[in-house]
Amino acid sequence: MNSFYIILFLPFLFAIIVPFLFKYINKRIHTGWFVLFVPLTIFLYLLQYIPIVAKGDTREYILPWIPSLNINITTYIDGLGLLFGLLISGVGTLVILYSIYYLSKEREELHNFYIYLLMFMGAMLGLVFSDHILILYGFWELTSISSFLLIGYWFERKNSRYGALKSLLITVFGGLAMLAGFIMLILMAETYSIREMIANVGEITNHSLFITALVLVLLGAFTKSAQFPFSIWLPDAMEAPTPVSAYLHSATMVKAGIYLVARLTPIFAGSASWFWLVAGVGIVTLFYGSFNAIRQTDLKALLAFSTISQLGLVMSLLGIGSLAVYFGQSENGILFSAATFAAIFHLFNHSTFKGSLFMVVGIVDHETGTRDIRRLGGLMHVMPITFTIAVIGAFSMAGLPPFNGFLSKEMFFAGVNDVANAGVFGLEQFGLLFPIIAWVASVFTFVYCMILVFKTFTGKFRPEKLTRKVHEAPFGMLVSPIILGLIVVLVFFFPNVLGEYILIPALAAVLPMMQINASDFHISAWHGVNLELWMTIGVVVVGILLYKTLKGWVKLFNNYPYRLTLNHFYDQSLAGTEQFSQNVTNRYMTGSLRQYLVYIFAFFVLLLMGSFITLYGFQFDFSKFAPIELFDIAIVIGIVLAAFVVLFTSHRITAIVTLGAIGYFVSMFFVLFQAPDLGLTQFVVETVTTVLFLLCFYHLPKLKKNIGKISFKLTNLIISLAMGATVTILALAAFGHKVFEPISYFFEKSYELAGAKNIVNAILVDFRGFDTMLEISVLAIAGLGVYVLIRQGSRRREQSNETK
Amino acid sequence: MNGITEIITAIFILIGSVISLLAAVGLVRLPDVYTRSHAASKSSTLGVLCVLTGTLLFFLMSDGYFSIRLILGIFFVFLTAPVAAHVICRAAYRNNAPVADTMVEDELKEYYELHPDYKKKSVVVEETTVQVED
Amino acid sequence: MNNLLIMPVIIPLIVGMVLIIFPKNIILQRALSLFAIAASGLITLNIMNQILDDGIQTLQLGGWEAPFGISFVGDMFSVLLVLTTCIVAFCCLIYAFRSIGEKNEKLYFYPLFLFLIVGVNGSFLTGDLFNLYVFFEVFLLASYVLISLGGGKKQLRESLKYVFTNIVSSAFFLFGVAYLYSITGTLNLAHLSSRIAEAGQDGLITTVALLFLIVFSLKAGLLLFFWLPGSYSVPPTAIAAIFAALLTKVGIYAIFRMFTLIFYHEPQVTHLIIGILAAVTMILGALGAAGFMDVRKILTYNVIISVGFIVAGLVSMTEAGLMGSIYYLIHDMIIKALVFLIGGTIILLTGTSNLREISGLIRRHPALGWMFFIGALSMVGIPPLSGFLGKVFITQGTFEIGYFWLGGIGLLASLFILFSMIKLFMNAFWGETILTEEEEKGSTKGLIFPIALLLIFSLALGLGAEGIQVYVAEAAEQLLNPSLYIDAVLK
Amino acid sequence: MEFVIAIVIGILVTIGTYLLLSRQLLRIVLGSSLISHSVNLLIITSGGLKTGNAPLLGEGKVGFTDALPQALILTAIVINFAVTAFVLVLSYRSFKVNGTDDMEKLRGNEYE
Amino acid sequence: MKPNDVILQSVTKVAVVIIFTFSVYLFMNGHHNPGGGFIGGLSTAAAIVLLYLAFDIEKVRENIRIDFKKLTAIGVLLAVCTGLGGVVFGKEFLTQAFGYFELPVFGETELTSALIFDTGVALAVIGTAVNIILSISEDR
Amino acid sequence: MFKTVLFISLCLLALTILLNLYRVVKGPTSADRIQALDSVGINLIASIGIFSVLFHTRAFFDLMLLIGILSFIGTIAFARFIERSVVIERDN
Repeated sequence: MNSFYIILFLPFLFAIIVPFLFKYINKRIHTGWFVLFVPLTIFLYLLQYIPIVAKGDTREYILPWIPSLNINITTYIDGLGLLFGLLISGVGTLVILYSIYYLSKEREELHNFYIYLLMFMGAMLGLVFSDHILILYGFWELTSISSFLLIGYWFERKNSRYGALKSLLITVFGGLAMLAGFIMLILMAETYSIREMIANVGEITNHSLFITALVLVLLGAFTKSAQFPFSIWLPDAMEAPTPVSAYLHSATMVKAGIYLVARLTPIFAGSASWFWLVAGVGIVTLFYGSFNAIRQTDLKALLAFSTISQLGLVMSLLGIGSLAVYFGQSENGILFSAATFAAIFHLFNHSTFKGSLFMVVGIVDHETGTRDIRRLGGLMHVMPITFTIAVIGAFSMAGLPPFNGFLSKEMFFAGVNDVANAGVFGLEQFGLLFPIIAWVASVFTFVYCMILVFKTFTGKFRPEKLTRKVHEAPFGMLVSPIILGLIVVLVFFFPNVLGEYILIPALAAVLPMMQINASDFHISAWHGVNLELWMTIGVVVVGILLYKTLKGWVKLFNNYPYRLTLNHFYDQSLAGTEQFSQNVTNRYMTGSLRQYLVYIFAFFVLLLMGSFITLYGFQFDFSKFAPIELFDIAIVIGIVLAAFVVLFTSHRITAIVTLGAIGYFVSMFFVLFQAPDLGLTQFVVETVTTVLFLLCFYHLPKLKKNIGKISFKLTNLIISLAMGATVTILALAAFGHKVFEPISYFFEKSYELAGAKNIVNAILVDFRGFDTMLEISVLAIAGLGVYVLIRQGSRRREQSNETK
Repeated sequence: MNGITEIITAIFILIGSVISLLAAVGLVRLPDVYTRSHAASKSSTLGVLCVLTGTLLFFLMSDGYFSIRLILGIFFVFLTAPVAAHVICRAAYRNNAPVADTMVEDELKEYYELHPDYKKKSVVVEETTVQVED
Repeated sequence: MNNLLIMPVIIPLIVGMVLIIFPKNIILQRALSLFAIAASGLITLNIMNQILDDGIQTLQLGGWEAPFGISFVGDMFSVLLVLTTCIVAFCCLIYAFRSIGEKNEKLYFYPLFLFLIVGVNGSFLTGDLFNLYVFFEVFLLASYVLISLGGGKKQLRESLKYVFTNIVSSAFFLFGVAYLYSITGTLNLAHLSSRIAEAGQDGLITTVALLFLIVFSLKAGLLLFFWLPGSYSVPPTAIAAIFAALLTKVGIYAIFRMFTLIFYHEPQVTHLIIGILAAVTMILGALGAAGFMDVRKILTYNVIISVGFIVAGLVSMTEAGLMGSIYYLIHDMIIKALVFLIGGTIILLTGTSNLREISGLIRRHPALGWMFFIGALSMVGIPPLSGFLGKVFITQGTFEIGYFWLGGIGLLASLFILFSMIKLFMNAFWGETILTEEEEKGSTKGLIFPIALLLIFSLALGLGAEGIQVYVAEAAEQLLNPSLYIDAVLK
Repeated sequence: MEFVIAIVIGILVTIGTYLLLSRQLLRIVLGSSLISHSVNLLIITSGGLKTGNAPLLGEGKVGFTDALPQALILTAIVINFAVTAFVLVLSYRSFKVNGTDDMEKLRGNEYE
Repeated sequence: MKPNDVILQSVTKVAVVIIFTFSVYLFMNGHHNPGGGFIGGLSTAAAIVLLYLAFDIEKVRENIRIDFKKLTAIGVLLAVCTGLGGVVFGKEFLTQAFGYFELPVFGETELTSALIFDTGVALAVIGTAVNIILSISEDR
Repeated sequence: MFKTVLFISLCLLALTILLNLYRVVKGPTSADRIQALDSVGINLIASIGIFSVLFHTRAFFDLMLLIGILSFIGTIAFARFIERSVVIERDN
C-alpha cells in the first residue's frame, strides 16, 4: 500500500479513534486539536506533488479492492486533482482550527461532529483523486451523506432535519442520475477509467447514448453544485454549524460538481448541448443567486445565495471554456481556454474569500447571538479585525481591486464577451445574452456584498437588540479568517506564482488536448483600458447607486408570491408525493382478501389467455384422447351436480355432504383411471377431512345466504368463469400436445430395481421417497400448527379468566 | 367352465344392481326419513351383497382366487349398515325430523316426553338462514 | 454424488423433529437449533468450495439416476443462497432467544423455525419441479404457523389472507406441473430444460412458463404482493425478519431458476413481461414506502421494491445483470433481516410503529441508530456498502440490452428507498428524545448482538466483495450456461 | 375422455373460484377444496387416461398406465389434507378471536 | 346428560378390530399391492377416530396413552434415519436396500429398508391425523 | 354377452347413484342426505366390484372394504354431529 493511500484514508482511519479521544481526553483538551493534525498532514504531504505536477508529470496508484471485477481504487494525481486536494486539506485545516473555538467542548457532541467532518474530508479527497469512475461515484455519494449528517448535526432542530433531508434528496437524486450516466459511459467506452475514456473519446462521442449520458452526468453535477433549479437545498443547508458551512457549502462539496464538469470536459466538451447546458445553466444560476441574495436578511442565507451565484459563474466559465475543445488548437481555442483558466482561478479565489466570509459571519453569530441583518449594525468598532476581514472578503467577491476576486472577475467578463463573438452553436443569435446577464448579475453581486459589509458593521450599534454582550472574537477564532484574508490579498499581487504552479497544471488536466503555453495565461492586474474594465466600472457605479436606493426597491421582492418559488415547489411535491403515494397504495391495498384474489385471478386470466392466443392460437389435437363411456358420464354428472349444490346451498351440512360426494366421485374416477392407491387415499382423506369439517363446525358459524350486491356477484361470476375457461383451454391444449414420452417407463422395472410390485408405492417410498419424507414433514408441521393455534387460544382464555 | 362362471357372475351382479336400483327408487319415492332409511339400508345392503358375491365367485372360479377381503367387506357392510341406519334415524328423531302423514303410532314419543333432555332443543337439521345485509 | 448437499435440509429437519419430542427444555431447544443452523452453514461453505473446484455438485437421491429419481443440485447460485439463509437464520435465532417469549418457545417455536429453514434450503437445492412444490409447502406451512404465533387478532386476520393467497398459488403451481408434465413427460429441471431445448419453446410452453411466472411472482411478491405488507407486519420481530429475508427470496430464486434454466428461449416475450412486472413492482413499492409514516409499512414496502430490483437483473440475461442480481439478492437477505430486526426493536422500545409518536431514540440507543443508518445506506446502494455492486451491475445489465426504462426506474426506486428509510431514521432517531429509560417498553439487552452480527456480515459483503466475487461470478456463469447444469445432472 | 375431464376441471375451478371470492370463511375453505380436486384431476389426466392397466406388477399383466402422476397426486392429496386441516382451525380460531367470519370485515385498519 | 350408545359401542369394538387388522394388512402389503404407509396409517387413524366417535375422549385416552405429536416426530425421524442409513454405507441419501431372506417361520421373505421408511410414514400419518382431531375436539 | 350384462349392471348402478345423489341434493333433512351419501358409498362398492370383474383385476378389493369402513365412520360422524352438534364427546 502506497503512502498516498495512507494519506487518502487517514481521515477515515482517524475517524475511528475520534470517539475514544472524545470520551477520554476531551475533558482536558478539545478534540479538535487532535483532528487538526489530519488535514494538516495531508496538506503538507500534498505539497510535495506541486513540483511534480508543475512539470507536467502525473502520478497514479492502484489499490486493489475488487480486482477481479476491475473495480480498484485507482488514483490519479494531476493538476486538477491536486488543486482540489490542496483546497480541501488547506481549507480543512483552517476550518478545524476555527471550529475548535467555535464549538464548545462541553456542550457539543464533538465526536460526532469530527467523525462526520473527517468522513467528508476523506470522501472529498477520494473524489478528486479517483480515476475509477465507480469509485468516484462512491466518494461522491459519501460526500452527500456526510453533508446530510453535518447539516443535521443539531438534530433536535426541526429546520436542521428539514435542510438535511432536502440536501440529501436532491444531491442523491443527482448522484443516481449521474450513476446512470456513468454506467452508460462505461458501456460506451468499455472501461472504468476516466483517463481511458478520455483516450477513447471518439467511441463515446459517436455513440447514440452520448447525449443521454451527458445530460445525466450534468444532472449530478448541477445538483451537487447547487445550480438552478437544484439550488434550493443550499440555503437550507445553512442550518449546519458555521464551520461546516464554510467548509462544505462554500469551499469544497459544492465544488464537487464543478470538479466533475471540469474532469469530464475532455469527454463531453465540444458539443453544443454541453456548451448550452453548462454555460446556460451556469449563467442563469449566477443571475438567480445574486438576485435572490439581496433580499436575504439572514447573513448565512445571503452567503448561501452568493455561493450559488458564484458557483454559477464558475460553471458558466467552464461551459464557455468548453468551446476551446470545439475550436481545437487555434487562436479561438486559446481564447476560450482562457475562460477555463478563469474558471479554475475563480474557483480558487472563491474558496478563499467565501471561506473567510463564512467564518466572519460565524464570528458575528457566535459573539452577538444573531445573524439577522435587521438586528445587527455598527459592529465595526467592537470587532475591528473581523470587520477588516469582512471587507477583504466582500470586496474580493464584489470584484474590486486589490483583491483576487477582481482578477478572476475581469477574466470572466473577458470570457462572456468572447462568447458573444464566438459565432457557433447558435451563439450568433443569443451570444449577446451572456455579457448582459453577466453584467447585471455582477451588479447584484456588488450590491449584496455591500449589504453584507455595511449593514453589519456600519450604521448604528444596537446592543439592545442583541442577547449577548458583544466583544471581539478570541484570537484563535480569528486566525483562520485572517490567513484566508491574507491569501486573498497576496494572490492579487502575486497571481502568477499560483498560476504557474497550480492553475496551469490544472488547466492542462482539464484540457488535455490543448497545448498549454504558460505565457498565454499570464495573469496581470492591469491589462489596459478595455471593455472588461469599463464593465467593472459600470458595475461599481450602478451598484453604489442601487445600494443607496436599496430601501426603495428591495420591497419589490416581497411582492414575489411564495407560491411560485422553487422551495414551495419542493415542499409541495414532497408532500404531494407522500399524499399521492398513500392514496394510490390505500386504493389497491384495501385489506380485502376478495379484492386481492380478484387481482390475482384477473392477472392470471389476462396474462395466460393473452399469451396463449397470441403465441399459440387455438390448436387442439383431440385425436389421442381416450373414448368416453356411459359410466364416466354418470360420474361427471354426479360431480357437476354436487359441485353446484356446494355452490348454492346455504346449509353447511349439505355443503359438506356434497363435498364428500364429490370426493367419492373423484376417487371413483381414480378407479376408472386404474389408480387403486389413489382411490384408497382419496377415500380415506375425504372421510377424515369430512370429520375435520364436522369437528370445526362446532366452532364455526352457520353458512349465510350468499349475500352481496349484484355487481359483486357479477364480478365474481365473470372472474370465475374466465378462470375455469382458462384452465380448461390450457388443459385441452396441453393434453393434446404431448411432445415426449413420459419418463415413467423406467418405473415399470420397479420389481427388479426396488423389489416392489406396486409401482406407485415403489415411486412413493423409493424412486421419489424424498417427496414422501417431506410430505410427512408437512403433515407433522400442520399437526403442530393446529396444536399451537389451539393452545394459544386456550392460554389466552385462561389468562383472560384470571384477569377477570 | 368359463361360460358357467360368466353366467353365474352375471346373474348375481345383475340381480344386485337391480336391487340397488330399487332401493334407490325407494330412497327417492318414500315419504319420510325413517322409511327412506329403511329402503336405503336394507335393500342396498342386499344389493351390494349380491354384487360382491358375484365378484367373489368370478375370481374364485376363473382364477381360483378366494378373496378374504371381499368376504370381510361383505361382513363389514352387514355389520355396520344397520348400525349406521339406526344412528341416523335416532339422530333424525331427536332432531324432530318430520314424519310422514301415514304414520300410525309414535312409540318413542312417551319416552322422550318423560326424558325431555334427550331431545335437542336447538335444531340443527333445518338451519335457519340468517340474512345479514352490509 | 455428494451427500453433503442434503445436509442443509436434513440437519434442521432432524433437529426440529427431535425438538418436538422435548418441548419443555428450552435450553436444549435453543442450543440444538443454533447448532443445526450453524452446522448447515458450515457444510454449505464446504459445498461452495467444492463447487468452485469441481463444478456443479449433484446428488441423485436414493441412487436413482436422473431424471427418474429426485436430483439435488448444488450450483453456485443456490448454494450461495443457502449459505446466506443460514447466516440470516442464525442471527434471527439469536434475536429470538431474547425477544420471542417463553410462551412461544414452549409452543414449538424452534422446531417451526427450523422447518422453515428446511423448506427454504430445500427449495434452493432441489432439482426437481415437483419436489420444489413440496419444499414450498414445507416452508409455507411453517410460515403459516409462525405468522399466527401469538394468536392475536391482527395475526389471525392477516395469516388468513396469507394462507388463502398461498393456497391459490399452490394450486396454480400444480396446474403448471400438470401442464408441463403433459407436454414434456418429465419433472426433473435439467431434463425439462434439455427436452424443451430439443423441441423448441412453442407458444404453449411459453404460456406455461408464464403460469409459473405467476406462481413464483405470488411467492416472490413480484407485482402480486398484496399478501405481503399485512403478513410481514403482524408476527413477532424475529419471525418478521426471517420472513422478510427469506420468503420472497425463494420465489425470486425460483423465477431465476425457471427462466435461466428452462424457459430462456423466448426472452423477448417472457423476460420482457418479467421486466414490466419488475418495473411496476418497483413503482408500487416505492409509492408504498414513501406514503406511510409507519415503521413496519415502510420496511415491508422496501422489501417489495427490492424484489422488483433483483428481478430486473434477470431480465437482462447478461453476465453483469445476473451478477448484480446475485449480489443484490445476498445483500438484500442480510440487510432486510437487519432492518426488520431494528424496526422491531424500535417498536419494542416505543410500543408503537407510528413514526409520529417516535422521536429521538439515538440519544439513548446510538448503536441501534447508526446500525440502522448504515443499513439504510446499504439498501440505497451507497458504496462501498453491500448494495452497491448489485445496484451498479443490475443497472448496467438493463442498459446493456437497451431497457433503459427499467434501469431508470430501478435507480429512481432507490431514491425512494433513501427517502423512506431516511424519513424513518430522522423521525425515529433524530429529534427530541421523548422517552426516558423508565418509559421504554422493553430493553435492547441481548438484541443488539444479532443485529450487529448481521451488520458485520453486510459490511463484509460490501468491503470484502473480492472474497465473494469468484463465487458470484461462477454463479452467474452457471446461470448463463444451462448446459453446465444439465450436464452435471444428466451426465 | 380427456375432453370431458377438462370440462369437469373447468367447472370445478369455476365454482371453486367463485367460492373463494365469497365473503364467508367456510365458503372460501370449501372453494379451496374444490380447486384441489380439480388439481388432482388435472394431474392424473396429464399422464394420459385409460392407457393401460393399474400399475401393479403382481397380476401378470403388461402395459401400465402412467404411474408417476398417481404418485404425485398422492403427495398432493396428503399435503392438501394438511393444509385444509390447518386452514379450518385457523378459520375458526380467527372467527373466535375476531368475532366474524366475513372476510370483508377483516380488512384491518391502519392503527388499532 | 349422555344418551346411551350401546349398539354403536359394541359394533365399534368389533369394527375397530377389523379395521386395525386391515390397516396392518394394507400397510404390510403396500409394496406389492395397493396400500402402504399412508393408507395404512390413515386407516389406523380412522379406526382411532371411530373409537373417539363411539366413546368419549377420556375413555379412549385412558387406554391409548400416546402423545401423538411425539409419535409424529418419531415417525418422521424414522423415515429420515432410513435415508441416512444409505449415507452411512457410502451410498446416496435415501438409498433403499432390499433382499430375500430365509426366515425360520415365514420361509423366504423379502425384507426391505423401505418397510422401515414406510413405518415412519405410517407413524407420522397416524400421529398427525389423531393429533389434529384430538386438538380440535379438546378445544372449546 | 358377459360384458354387456356387466355394462348394463354398471349403468343401473350409475342410475342408482344418481338417484341417491338426487336425495343428497334434495334433502330435505340432513339425515336424508347422510343416509343417501351412505347409500352412494355402498353403491360405489358394488360398482367397483363390477369394475374388478370387467377389468379382471384384484387391485380394487382393498378399496371396496375401505369404502365400507369409511362410509360407516363418516356416517357415524355426521349422525353424531346432527344429533349432538359435537362429534367427539368429552366427559367434562
